[in-house]
Formats: sequence, C-alpha cells, structure tokens
Amino acid sequence: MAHFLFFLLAIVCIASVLGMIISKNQAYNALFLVLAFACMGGFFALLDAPFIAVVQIIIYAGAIMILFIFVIMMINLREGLPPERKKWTLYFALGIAVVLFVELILTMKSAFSSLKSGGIEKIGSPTDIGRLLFTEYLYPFEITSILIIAALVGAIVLVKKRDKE
Amino acid sequence: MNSFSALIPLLIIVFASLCIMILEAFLKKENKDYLAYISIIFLVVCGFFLVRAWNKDFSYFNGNLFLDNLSLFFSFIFLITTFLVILISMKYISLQGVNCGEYYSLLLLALSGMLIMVSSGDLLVIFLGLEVLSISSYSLAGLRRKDEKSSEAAIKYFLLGCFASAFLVYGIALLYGATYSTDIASIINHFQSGESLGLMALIGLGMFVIGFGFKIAVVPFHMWTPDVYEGAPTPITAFFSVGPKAVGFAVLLRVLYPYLKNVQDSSKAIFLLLCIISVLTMVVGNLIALRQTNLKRILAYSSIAHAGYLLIAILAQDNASLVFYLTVYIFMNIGAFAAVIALGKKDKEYLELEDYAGIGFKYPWIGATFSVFLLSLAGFPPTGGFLAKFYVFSAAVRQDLVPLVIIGVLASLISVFYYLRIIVYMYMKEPSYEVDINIDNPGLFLVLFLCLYGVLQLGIFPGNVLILIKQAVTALL
Amino acid sequence: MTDIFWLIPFIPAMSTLILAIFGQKLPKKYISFQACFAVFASFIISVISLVGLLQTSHESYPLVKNLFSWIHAGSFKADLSFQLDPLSAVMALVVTGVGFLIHVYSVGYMANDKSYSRYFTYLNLFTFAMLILVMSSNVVLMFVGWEGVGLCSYLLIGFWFEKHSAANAGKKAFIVNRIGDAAFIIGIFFILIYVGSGEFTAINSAISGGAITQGVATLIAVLLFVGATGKSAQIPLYVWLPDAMEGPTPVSALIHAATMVTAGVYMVSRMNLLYTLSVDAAQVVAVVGAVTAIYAATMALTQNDIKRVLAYSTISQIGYMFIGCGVGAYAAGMFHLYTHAFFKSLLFLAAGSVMHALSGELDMRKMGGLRKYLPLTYPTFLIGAIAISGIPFLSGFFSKDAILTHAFASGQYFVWALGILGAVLTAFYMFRLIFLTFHGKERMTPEVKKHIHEPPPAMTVPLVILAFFSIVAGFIGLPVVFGKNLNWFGHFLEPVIKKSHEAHLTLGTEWLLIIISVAVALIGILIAYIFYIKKPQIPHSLVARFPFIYKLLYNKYYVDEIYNATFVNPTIKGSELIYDKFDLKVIDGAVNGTASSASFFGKILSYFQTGLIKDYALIFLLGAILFIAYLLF
Amino acid sequence: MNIPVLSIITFFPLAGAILLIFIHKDRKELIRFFTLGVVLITFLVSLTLYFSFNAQTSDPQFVEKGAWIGYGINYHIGIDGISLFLVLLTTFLMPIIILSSWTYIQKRVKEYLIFMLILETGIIGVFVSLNLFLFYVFWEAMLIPMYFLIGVWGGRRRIYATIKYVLFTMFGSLLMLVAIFVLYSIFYKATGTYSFNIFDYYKIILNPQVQVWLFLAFALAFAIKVPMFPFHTWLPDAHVEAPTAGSVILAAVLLKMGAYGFLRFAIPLFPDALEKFLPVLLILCLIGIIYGGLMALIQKDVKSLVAYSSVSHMGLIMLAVFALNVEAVEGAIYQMLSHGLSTGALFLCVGVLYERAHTRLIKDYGGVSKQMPVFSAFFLIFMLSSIGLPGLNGFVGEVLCIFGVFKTSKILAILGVTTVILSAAYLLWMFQRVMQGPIENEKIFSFKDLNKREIIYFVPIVIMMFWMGIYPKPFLRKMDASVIHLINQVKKKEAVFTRVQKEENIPSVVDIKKIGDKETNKKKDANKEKEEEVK
Amino acid sequence: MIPLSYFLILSAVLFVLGAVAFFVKRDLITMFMAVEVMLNAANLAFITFAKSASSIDGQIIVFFIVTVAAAEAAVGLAIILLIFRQKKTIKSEDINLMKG
Repeated sequence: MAHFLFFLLAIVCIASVLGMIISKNQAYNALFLVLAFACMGGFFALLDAPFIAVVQIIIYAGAIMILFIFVIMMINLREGLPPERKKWTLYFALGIAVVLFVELILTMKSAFSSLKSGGIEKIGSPTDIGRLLFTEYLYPFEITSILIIAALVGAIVLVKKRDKE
Repeated sequence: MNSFSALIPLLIIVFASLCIMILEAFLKKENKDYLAYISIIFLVVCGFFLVRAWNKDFSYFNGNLFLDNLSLFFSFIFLITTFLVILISMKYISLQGVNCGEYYSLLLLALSGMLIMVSSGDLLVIFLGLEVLSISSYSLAGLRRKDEKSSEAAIKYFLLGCFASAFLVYGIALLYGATYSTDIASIINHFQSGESLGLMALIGLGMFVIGFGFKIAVVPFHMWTPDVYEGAPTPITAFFSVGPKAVGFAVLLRVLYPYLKNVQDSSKAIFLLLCIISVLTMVVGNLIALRQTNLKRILAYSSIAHAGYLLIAILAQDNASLVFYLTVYIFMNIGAFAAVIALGKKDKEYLELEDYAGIGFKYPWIGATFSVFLLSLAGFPPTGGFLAKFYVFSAAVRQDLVPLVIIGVLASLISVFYYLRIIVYMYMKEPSYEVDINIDNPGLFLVLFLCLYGVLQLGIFPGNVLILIKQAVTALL
Repeated sequence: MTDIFWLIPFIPAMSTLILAIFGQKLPKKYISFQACFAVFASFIISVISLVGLLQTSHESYPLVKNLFSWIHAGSFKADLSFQLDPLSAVMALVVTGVGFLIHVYSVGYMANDKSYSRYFTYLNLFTFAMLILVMSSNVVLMFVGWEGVGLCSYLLIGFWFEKHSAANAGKKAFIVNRIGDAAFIIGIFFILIYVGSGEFTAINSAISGGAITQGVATLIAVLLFVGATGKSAQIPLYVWLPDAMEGPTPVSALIHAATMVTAGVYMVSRMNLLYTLSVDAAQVVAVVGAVTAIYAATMALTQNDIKRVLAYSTISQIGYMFIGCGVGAYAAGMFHLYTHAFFKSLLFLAAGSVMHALSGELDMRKMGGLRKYLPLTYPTFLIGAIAISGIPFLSGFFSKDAILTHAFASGQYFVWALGILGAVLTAFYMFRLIFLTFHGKERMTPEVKKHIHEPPPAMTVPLVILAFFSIVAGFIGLPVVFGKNLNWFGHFLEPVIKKSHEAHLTLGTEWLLIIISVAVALIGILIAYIFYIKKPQIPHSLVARFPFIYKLLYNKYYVDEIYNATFVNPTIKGSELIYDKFDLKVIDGAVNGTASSASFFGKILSYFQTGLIKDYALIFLLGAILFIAYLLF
Repeated sequence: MNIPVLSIITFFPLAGAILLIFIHKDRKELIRFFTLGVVLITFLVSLTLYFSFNAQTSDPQFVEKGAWIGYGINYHIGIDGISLFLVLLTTFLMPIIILSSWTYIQKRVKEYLIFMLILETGIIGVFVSLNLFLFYVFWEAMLIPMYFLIGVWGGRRRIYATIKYVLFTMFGSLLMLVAIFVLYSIFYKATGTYSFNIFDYYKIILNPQVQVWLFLAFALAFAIKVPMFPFHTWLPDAHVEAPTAGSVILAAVLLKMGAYGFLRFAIPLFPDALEKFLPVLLILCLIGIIYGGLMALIQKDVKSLVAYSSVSHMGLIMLAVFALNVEAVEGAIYQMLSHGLSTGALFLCVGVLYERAHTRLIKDYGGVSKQMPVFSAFFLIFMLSSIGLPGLNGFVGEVLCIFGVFKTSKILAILGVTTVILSAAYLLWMFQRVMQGPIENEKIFSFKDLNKREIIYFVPIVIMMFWMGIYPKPFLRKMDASVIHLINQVKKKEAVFTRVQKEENIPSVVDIKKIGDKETNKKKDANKEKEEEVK
Repeated sequence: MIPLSYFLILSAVLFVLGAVAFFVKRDLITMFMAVEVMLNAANLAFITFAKSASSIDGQIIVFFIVTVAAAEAAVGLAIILLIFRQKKTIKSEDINLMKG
C-alpha cells in the first residue's frame, strides 16, 4: 500500500514538474506546481512528518502558489512561452540533468545502506515541533521574523505606486 | 557566558530599522536626512555595545548566538561599512530619486542579516541570516525604480541568488544527512572521526561552498556580479561589493578553517578545488576587467578578482591575513565607490571612463583620494592594499603555495593596468566635454577622508588593528 | 732645479682654464699673449729641466715627481706623477718649442677668426695634453694624454664646425683614434696584470727581470702598437689624417705633423724594452712602418691639395720612424721624429702662408709661379722640401739615413728597399709640390692674384726660425761616417734606450748606403723637374696610359670607400635592421604582445558575460557539476 | 649621534610635499622656491653623511632602528659605502632637476613638484633601507610619482610609455616579492623568528636549488630596472616621453637601483645561484653593451639615443658588478655615479634644446653651437664625460670596470671595450648632427644661449665631473671597506657552503648558527621576545 | 516500509529537474518556480534524513525553509512585477541591458 502510494505520488509529482517544464502557459505551470507540492505533502506524511505535510500543503500549495497565480493573472500574457526552442540546448539540458543526477546518486549511494527506515519512535507532531520551535529553535524562529519583515518591506517598496511625481 | 547581552546588538539594529520605517511616515520630504542621522546614531550605539562585549565571549540561545572576538570584529566592520554606505547615500538618494525610508531600513536589515551570520556556528542560523541579507539585498538592488537597469539587476540577483540558495540548502541537507547536525563544530567533529558517509558530507560541504561562492562571487559563480553592480544604486553597489563578500568569507572562514586544519580528506580535494577556483577567479576577474569601460563594471570585476586573493588567504589558513585583507578591502572599495558617486548630479551619474578625463585636476580632492584607493586596490605601497596582499601572499608562501602566489601576483599585475587606466583618464587625458558635478556633499567627502585615513593608516601603521585581529582570530583556534 | 719639471704641463693647463672660463670676455691681444706665454714658459722650464738633467748622473734617471694618487682601487693603481728623463725631455722640448712657434704663427694666422679665444683654449689644452702624454711616469696617465690629444685633435679639426666636412673629419679622427685606444687600453690592462703596476720603471724592471714572457710581451706590444697606428696614422688606421687637414693650418702643423701623430713613435720608444723582447712585435712595427711609408708616399703622388700632399707625406715619414723603431734603432726613430717636427711643421706653416696669400686656396692646380710673390715663403718651403727629401747636411738627411742604415744593418733588406723606394717618391712628390706651386705658369684667378701678399711677421718669423732648425737640427746626431762619437743625440737617449745591436757595418758600406739614398733623392727631384718644368705633358700622358693606377692613387686606393662599405655601412644598416626587425618587432613586440594577448583573452572571456540569466545559470550549473565531479572522483 | 640624519634626509622632502599641498597653486614662484629650498636643505643635510662617514668599517652607519609593524617588519635604515654615494647623488641632482624644470613645466607646477618631492623620498628610501620589507615598500612606492611624472607631463605617447614602464617594472618586482616571501618563510621555518632584516638573511645559507629560483626572481626585478638586455624596451619609451626632469632622474638614479639591488641583495644572498647563472648574465651584459651602442647609433630621436646609450653603459656597469672583484665593483659604483651625472646632464641638455625648439628629432637641429656657444661647451663636456674621456668622471669608472672585468675574463673585457668605440661613435655623430654643421632649420636662428639659471645648474655638474675625473680618491676610499666586505661575504659564503655540503646532506636551509655564531643566537632570542610582546 | 533511499532518489530527481527547468524555461515566473522545486527537493531530503535519524530537527529545518521560500516568493514576485511594469515582458532574454 505504502509502496503503491509512494510510486503513485512520485509519478504524479515528477510528471507535473515535467509538465511545468513543457507547458507554455504560466497558469498551467503554477497549477502543475501546486500538484507537485501536494504530492510532496504526501511524501512528508509518508515520512512521519504530518505537521510538515500539512504546512507544506497550506503554505506552499495554498499561500505561495496563490501568490504566483495572482501575479500571473496580473501580468496576463497573451501568448505563453514554450521552453527553449533550440534543439541543442535541450539536449544539453538533458545531458546536464543526467550528469547531475548521476552525481547526486553517487553522492547519496553511501547513505542508502545506512538509512534506518524502521525508526518510528518520534512522529513530528505539532506539539513536539512547537515545543522545539520555542526552546531549541527559538533563535532561528526569531530570525524568521526579521526575514519576514525584510520581505515585507522589500516587496512593498518595490511594487508600491510612486508618490505623485 | 550565556547572557542576553549577546542579542543586544542585533536587537538594536532591527529596532532601528523598524523605527525608521515608522518615522518615515511622519517626516517631511525635506527632512528625510534625519533618517540617516538616526540610523547612524543607532549604529553608534550598537558599536558601543559591540566594543563593550570585546573579550567577553557572550553567547545566547544555547550557543546558537555567540559574540566571540571574531564575530565582534566582523560585526564592527559591518557597522563601519553600513555607516560609510549611509553617509555616501544621503545625497545620492535625493539626487537619484530613491525611496528614502525603506532604503535605510533595508540597509539595516541587511546589516542585521550579516550580524546574524557572523555570530553563529549553526548552519541553519547562518542560512537564515543569509536569507535576511539576500532578501534585503534583492530589494535594495531594485530601489532605483526609474531605472530599468536597477530592476534588471534586482531580478538577476534575485533569480540567481535563489538558485544558489537552493544549492546551499541542498548542501546543508546532505551535511545534515551525513552528520545529523547543522552545527559546524559537530560537523567537523564528524568529519574528523572519519565515520562513514564521508563522501556525502564532502559533497554537502562542496555544495555549501558553491552557495557561498555565489555570495563572494568567485568564478564560475560570479556571473551575476558585474550586472548587478552596474544596475544597483551605486552606494548599494558599494555595499554589495564589501558587505556580502566579507560576511561570506567570514562564514567560509568559520567552516573551512577548522575543516582544512583538521580534516584529511582524500588528497585534500576541497583544498585543490579552492586553489583552482582561486586561480580562475583572479585570472578571469582581472582579464575581463581589462576590457571594461564602465567604472562600476571595472570595480565589479576587480571585486571578483579580490575574492580570488581572499581565497588564497583561506587556503593559506592564515585567518589574521584574511581578516586584515577584508578590513582594508572595505575601506578601499567603499572609498573608490564614494569617488564614483561623487561624480554625479541630479538624475545623472558619470560612470564611463571617458567622463573621468581631466577630473583629477578639476576636482583635486576627489581625484587624489580616488587615486589612492585605486593604487591601494592595485596593491601599491604604502597603502593598505599592499600590506593586505603582502600578508596574504606571505602567509600562502609559508604554506608552500608558491605557484598560487605567483599566479596571484601576476594577476594583480594585470589589475594594475586597469586601475592605472582610470588614473590615466583622470590625470593624463584632456576632457572632450564638460563634466559638472554637485560637490556640495559633505557626507561623501567625510567618507572619502575616512577611507583615505583607513587605507593609509592600515598601510603604514596597522599595528593596533593587527593586534585586535590577532585577538579576534584566536576565537577560531 | 729639476724639481720644477712637473710644472711644464701645468702652465698651459692653467692658461687653458683661464681662457675657457673668461676667454670670450678677454681682448684678443691678451689672449694671444697669455697663450703664447704659457707655452713659452713651459719651453723655458723644459730647457732648464734639460740642463738640470744633463747635470744629473745617469743612475738617478728617471726623475719622478709623484703629485698624488689618482685612481686607486684594489690592485689598480695609477698616480698622477711625471717623470723626466732624456726621452721625455726631448719630447717636451719639441712640443713646447715647436708648439710655441706655432702659437706665435697662429696669432697672425687666426687674427681675423671670431672664435679666437676658443682656438687658443684648444691649442693650450692640446699642449697640456701632449705634455701629459710625454711626461707621465706611468702608462695610465700616458693614456690620459693619449686620449687628451685625441680630443684636442677632434676639437681643432672640427674647429670650423659649420662646415660639414670639418665636423665629419673631426668625428672620424676621434673615432678612428678610439679604435686604436681600445686596443691600447687592453694592452695597458695586460701590463697592469702582469707587471702589477703601470709605472714605466716598474715595467722596465719587470721586463729585464724576466717577469714577462715573450708571448705576453708580443701580445702587449702588438696591442699597444695598434693604439699607435691609430694615433700615428699608420696602416690600417691612417684614414683620418688626410681628412684632418680640414682644421686650421697651424693645427695641422702642430698636431698632425709635429707632435701628436708622433706620439706612437714616442710610445714605442718608451716601451723599447718590450719591443726588444718581442722580436715578432718589432717585426710587425717595422713592416707596418715600411709599408705605410711607401703606401702613403704613392698616394701623395697624385694629390692636388697642398695640405693633403703634406698629410700623406707625414704618414709616410712616420712610417720611417716606425721602421727605425721596428729594426731596433729607437734613437734613430726618435731622431727622425725630432727633425721631422721642424721641417714638417715648417712645410705646413709655409703651406699656410701660401693659403693665406691665396685667400685660402689649397688646390695646386690653381697656383704656380708664386716664387716671385712670396719671396720669404718660397725659400723656407724649399728648405723644408730639401730637408724632407734627404739632401745631405739638412736635418732630414741625417735622421732618415740613420734609420735606413740601421734597417740595412739589422738585415731587414726588404724594409730597407722599401725605405729607399719611399725616399725616391718623397723627393718626387715634394718637388712636384714645389714646382707646381712656386714655378711654372701662374694659374690663379685674377681675383685671387690681386690679393697675394706675404703674411705678417707673426707668421714669417716662426717660418724663418723653423727653417733654421730644419737646416741645423740634424747636426746633433751625425752618423758614424763623420766621426766616432758625433751622435750626441743617440748618446743622450742611451740611458732610456738600451742599444740592442750596434750597426756592424763597415765604413764603406755605410758610405755606400748614404750615397744610394742621396742618389735616389736626387733622382726623385730630377724626375719631378722633368715632369713638371721641362715636359709638363708627361704626367698627362702617363695618366692617359695608366688610368687605372692613376685613379687608384688619386682616390687613395679607395680605402675610405672600402672601410665604409665593410665596416661603417654594415654597422649602420645592420643596426637599423636589428632595430626594426628585432628591437621593435621581437622584443618590444613580445612585451606588447603579452599585453594585447591579455586583452584578447579578456575579450574572449567577456563574451561569456552575455547578460542573460539562463546563460549565467548554465555556467553556474556547469561549474557546480564540475565541482562536484571533482569531489566525487 | 642622536640626530636621525638619515630619516631627516629621507622624509624631509615628503614633509615638504605635504606642506606644498597647502600653498595655493597659482603662486607658482613661491612653490618653486619652496621646493628648491626643500631639496637644497636635503642636500646640505645629506652632506653631513659624507663628512661623518667612517670609511674604515663596512658596517652600516647612521643606523636607525625602530619597531614598526612587527613580524620582522621594522624601521631599519642605514648606509654603507655602497649606498652612501647613491644617496648623495640623488640629493645632489634634485636641486638641479628642480631648477631645470623651472620654466619647462608651466602647467600644474604644484602637482609636479609634489610628485618630485615624493619621488625623492622614495628613491632615498630605497637606498637606505636595510629591512627588506621597507626596501620593497620604497621600491614600489617610488613607481607612483614616476608614473604621474611621465604620464601627466610627458610627450605625445606618454600614456603608453608610462603604463609600459609601470607594468614592466612591476612584473619584475612582484616576482621578487614572491621571492622575498619565500626567503621570509625559509628564515621563519629555520629559526622560528620572523625577520626581514637583510643582515639576518646574509647569515643563512640556502640550498642551491632554492637559491636558483630566488635568484632568478630577484635578478629579474633588478635586471628590468637596470635594464639589462632583453628587458630594456621600456627604457627608450619612458625616456623619450618623460619630461626632462623625469628622464634625468630616471637615467641618473632609478636605473642605479637595479645595480644597487644586485649588489645589496641578489649577489650576497644567492652566491651559488649567481655562480650558476654567471655565464648567462655576463653574456647578456655584453650583448647589452654592444646592442645598446648599436641601437643608439641609429636613433633618430636624441632622447632615445641617450636612452639606448644608457642601456649600453648600464651593461658595462652590470658586467663589472658580476665580475665581482674589488676593482670591478668599485668601478661599477663609481661608474654608476658618473653615469648618473653624465647621462643626467645629457638629458638636461636635450631638455634645454627641447625647451627652445620643441622637437627631439636629430634632423630638426644642426649648427646649434653657433647660436649657443656656451651651451655647446657644456654639452661637449657632458658628452665627453659620457664617452669616458680621461680627466673626466667617466674614464675612472669605465677603466676600473673594464679592468675588473679583465681580471675575471679577458675575452669579456676585450669585447666589452667596444663600448669605448661605440659610445664615441654614436655620441659624436649625434653631436655633429645636432650641434655642428650649417644651420638648416630657420628656428635655430632664434635660439638664445643659456640663461643664468641654466648655467647655474650646469656648473655644479661640470665641477663634479672634473673633480671625479681628476681626484676620485675621496669617493673610492669611502667605498673600499664596504666593497671588500661584500666580496669577502660572497666568497666566504660559497666556502662555507662547500664545507657544509661535505659534512652532511644538504638541508633546505642551513642556519649559520649551527656552524657556530653565538651572537646571532642571542640576537634572535631578543627578537623572539620582541615578537611575543607584539603578540 | 518504503526504503528511504527511494525518497532520496526522488529528491535528487526533483533537484535535477528544478535545476534544468531553471535554465530551460524562458519566463521569469516559471524560472522562479523551478527554484521552488529545488528547494522542495532539499526539503524532501531533510525530512528523509530526519526520519532516518529519528529526530524531528530535520522537520523543523524544513519549516524554516518553507518560511524562507515564502519570503523569497514575496520579494521575487514583487521584482517580477516591477520588471513587467517597466518592460511589459517577463521573457528572460529581454533582460539584457547589461552585459560584457
């Protein structure tokens, strides 16, 4: 069952990312991405991280991608943009992809055997995560607040309409 | 010592940034200079606390945040950088039409990002600090909204920055996977103990270096630099050329120094890679700079090349020389940018080499100080630039990196050409058209003189600073 | 009394200094007085010194006066010190005596020149340098004088530097001399290395002590002799002397006849022990002298320029002197030097008078019949010509005869034969000169003719005095045939010049030799008489019959052209070629090429900076892939 | 002696330059007189060096030592018989140079004089430094004013020339810097102390393999500066384009730095490597002599002619330096001084002509003597001095050089002596074409003879020329001890090395203290303590 | 149980796809989306490792990364809007004022 679920999600996920690459339309792209992120949430759930899975779906698939779709709609381009048309670039991209993939696999190969998949002592429950966030991870948490301020200020200053000139 | 004092400097800066955001709403347009003064006051206060913390080794949040001497020294340098950048921005903002309040606020937020980065030994915190810095930087780059180049710089910086961040995160993930920790010290311990998954950790470290290689702009991760430098508002370029670079090196120092010192990976792969990168960086940066005619691009490529020299310092494992180099670099580079900023008027900046013809005699102070900065960048004695290179190279020779040093000096020979070319234009060419600028700019002149003083002081009597630096780098041992 | 001899060079030096600094502001009269007086004072001191020297015993020769240590570094030592011995005394006398007369002559000759003070400055400077040369007690200081006279020669030849030819001649003289000097200084170095000192006394004792092997001696002697060929205008470095006639005539008389050009002879005599030791070197000297004597004489045959004839004659006569030195008769060589100083300067000065009378005309083809216009110059000129031709009882006869006799006696019959042949030629060209100038048709332009006049007394008095000496000067060195101990000159020089081998000739042979040489001289005069007075068409028909030889002689064997073609032009052309092709293209090109290749690479690299995000990302990605790949493998 | 004379001489001009900044740029006369005053005072003060110099010892004198940055970087200056005269030459020429540019420079007088004063400090600093770091600082710093002098006040191709000059020189000196680092680190590894002190370095004996590379780097830097044969191409350009004063100082003093560097650093530090490269170096020098002469012969530009003549003359000097015997080295130093005077003076003459005709091409002149007899006399003397006429300064140096070389190698000396002929050829020919012959260029008729100011600065040169030619003793005696010491040092080091080589396998560094020099040991301990204090 | 290595391989695949998409796609928004994919790949790796380590540190890191992604998205989209306002295009090739 778990295997089936994993492969299903994996295929959907990869397919939607590929769809994003191939599709011309940005709106479709965004939707493909939402799908992929949703699958990602599924993986997280499979990996005993229910809270993160939920966060993933709410924040990523929900909030961030909505932002994307808003922007896409504001821009509202007539014709879409297909990916690179030159053949060699695509082959090149394929080559790069293969090489990079092989490299990453080789990197992680050593880890495959040592990964202990059986452990189920701890599940990332909201309680546990919340406790950690406000104890051990308080400092990073505070920093994220600064981060969000920075993002806010930045976003506002960049898009707000200019004072009357 | 676990103490709340460790957090105070950061709090002051963030508070300052918020204050400015709020105050901006209440200030009249003519009085926007007050925002600069307020930021400076906050910087001074923060500096005061930093000085007080010297030798005290404050830490907080279970050691996620610590103020050892090294981070204090770097923090102080960043304060100075921001201080100087604010001074050169004041007139620039009004002349070039940049939003004022957000400008200072973002600058201070970027500063806070840097403070976070240097005062932590946890990769997660460092990453978050980096993102604070980056996100502020992306916005800062695009602040000249009238100028298409500015937004182009912002998007380039943003997209490539995120791309690099992804590598960085993946690298951290691999490190985490190999060592189950994000703390530098325990990661290094893991490496040292030679447990399995060495390869994954090594690649993780590699991707981490790639991510930071982007920030410090080393070849081949440097491509964004010239464009972003050219497009960003000039004071921000000055900031970019020193701030993120310095902080990047500070982090690399924290990560790589113990690594290179303690870990014997198979034939020191990272070491050799860094050698190659360093050589590429010096050579490519300097060679391309030869062809440039835009001052900002010249300085951009020059800053790429300087990253190469700085990498040598990392390879030489001589932390004092790296820190000293960065200190000098801040003064000379900001000084140089200040001189470039000086050549501007309402809605117009003079950035082409041609514009500089005859400037040296027409505006003697700008010309003279700019020349000193350029000579310092080129590494002529008795400026700080020389001493900095001197330390780095001599340390490298002590580590038997002679070939690297030879390439380094030859690369700096190439650099002499384009630095001197600017002087050639300033002093040895007759202007073919009138360049009139607004020289009523006390803040900028203050910066010119401060940097001049810094460059000369560090070049001739660096003794006290060196002692401080020595004390600072003991934190790493 | 004799202590003051070191003043001899310094009086002209002081005069030079004063004239050099204040000369332009001083009146001409004062200048001429000071210049002449300085030389005269030196002359007086020379005489006093000579007298003193005669009273001193031979054992204390030479008298040395060390003024101060000049150059002293490591083993290189050279002092500023002078010495007085018969040789230097004779030379000092000749230099100051003849020099004084020529100074006086110049007062008249240069009276109207605007660079009057400059002229006398140079002339005094020359006297100074020449005196340094002859009186120095070591070979390094001698070199100072050696170069110094070269300089003055340069300055005085180029005295009228506005003329290209004069400037050229001066430069040529200096450079050719320098070639010799280069060899000379190497010779000096050998001496310094092998002897350890440049003092002549040390050199002599080293030679007599056997410290120098024959091979080294030959090397040194030949090197020094190369220097001498430069200074004394011998083959192959004689080419500058004919051109040197561009200078004022008194200068030609003083420098290029009487004193400087004989410095080589003086030097060889000074180093006589060395040349005695090295038979090969002496042979070289003799042969070069003989060949030069005859070679220069042939060139004198066809020249039309009066001073050039005299110049070639000088070269030829110096050749004789070297014959003397080369066959070991240094005293004879010196004797000829001494008599030559009188009659050759007489000839030059007389030629100067002719020029003066003819408004500067030098071409014999435009003279003729001057005898009656120049009643004083003609006889003096004639006396000089007779003296040089070797007609008995004039000075030239004795000295030349001494040389030829010694040459014969030493068994160098070939050299002797060349000398005799040269004597014929000498007599011929001298009388050709006399006949063309003073006899026959008057070929002057009427314009010139109007102005012909005898020169002022300042010029004629020296002529007369020199004529007098040209007649009597020979009597201090009579040959054996007139009596056993009449060669006073030879005896006087004996302390310096050790007699190598006395001429072991019977009286009969000696007489025969004298008769032969007188006879050939007379034959030479006779031929000249026939050619230029009796049958003036003969020369023309000869020219017509042997055009090649005539042309060869007239053009001085094309030696200047050959030198130009073989040394000068290839050097210049080659240098230009090297400059264009090597210095600018290769060396400079390498430098500039490095710079432009750096720039080229910069251009190539900047092509990668396309400004497109995806290219940047691609390079980032490639870099990352390589980076990881490196870490993986 | 408590007065820091050397420091005063070194930094007084710099102080003058700083004061000059505050004088308004339109008060040109004041600026000129002020500068003249500064350099004259410097010169007068420097005379005390000569008079209180002790000729008996080879130790550095007037030594001043002070802590500076640490890590072996100290303020350590002093002079010995070798540098004494180079310092004096600099201070002597400086007033002359200032006078020579009195009217020549009309634009930007103030900046010009400021750079001149800075340059003087740089040059003197090079000659007095006993700390390798300090030396390098001055060595490089001096490039900057020179760069401006050529670039701002130079001729038409000045920018090309000045950049070429700076880059070329830096190319060498940067590699030398690397070598200095290597030396520094070798010393550190061998003894555990940091030092840039040249006397400390004298005491270490290096492995020949290491020496080879270090020597190459040092030699390259100095050879470029001299310049020796294949590295000479910057010289004609720089000379031709520089303003008169620049050419003078370049020829008179800056070129000497290369030779000085060999004497002070390259030769005593790396005797074994020197021995190895000696044939190559000697041949390069020889080529330089002849090549420079031939190139000078055919130059069409007076300045480049004199520039190539410098190549030739410096070739002789270097030949003598490498001959390494007392006569040769003293001759070389002496020749450095006299070349400084004579070539400097020749450039001054060219400057005088240029100021009148604004051309440097030989063909534009001719017959100048007639219009300018006084000038002609001076020019003549300078020329004769340059071709080494006895009685003038050039001869003494030249004859000693060639004699010294002769002692080492007869063939080299014989080939080297061609300089005597060549120098006469190119200079006389030039003199003939410029000064003699009929006047063909109309402009020359309007030439005025030297004015008082010009005579004032020519006369001291002439006096010095005669003095040095006639009575060189005061110069030679002062350098004896130092030169002999230098030669002994080189010879002794070679000897020690062979001894060490026999005893043990060659270590990369042999510290002399192993061979038994307790004094240095003590000194090093003292140094160490100081180091720790700094830390 | 599903082997954790599957997740790692999937993570690698996603990372590679994101990286390639970044330089194959031609509009700025999708390029940015590609970066998001890469970040998610990293997230997946983190969670996988956290699972293997039986600790939830990795999950918390992911939480922070998601926050960062959100912040980046805010600023990034603002910049893209800015570009669009100026140039009326979001084609990456059109952003080439500066080069060389």
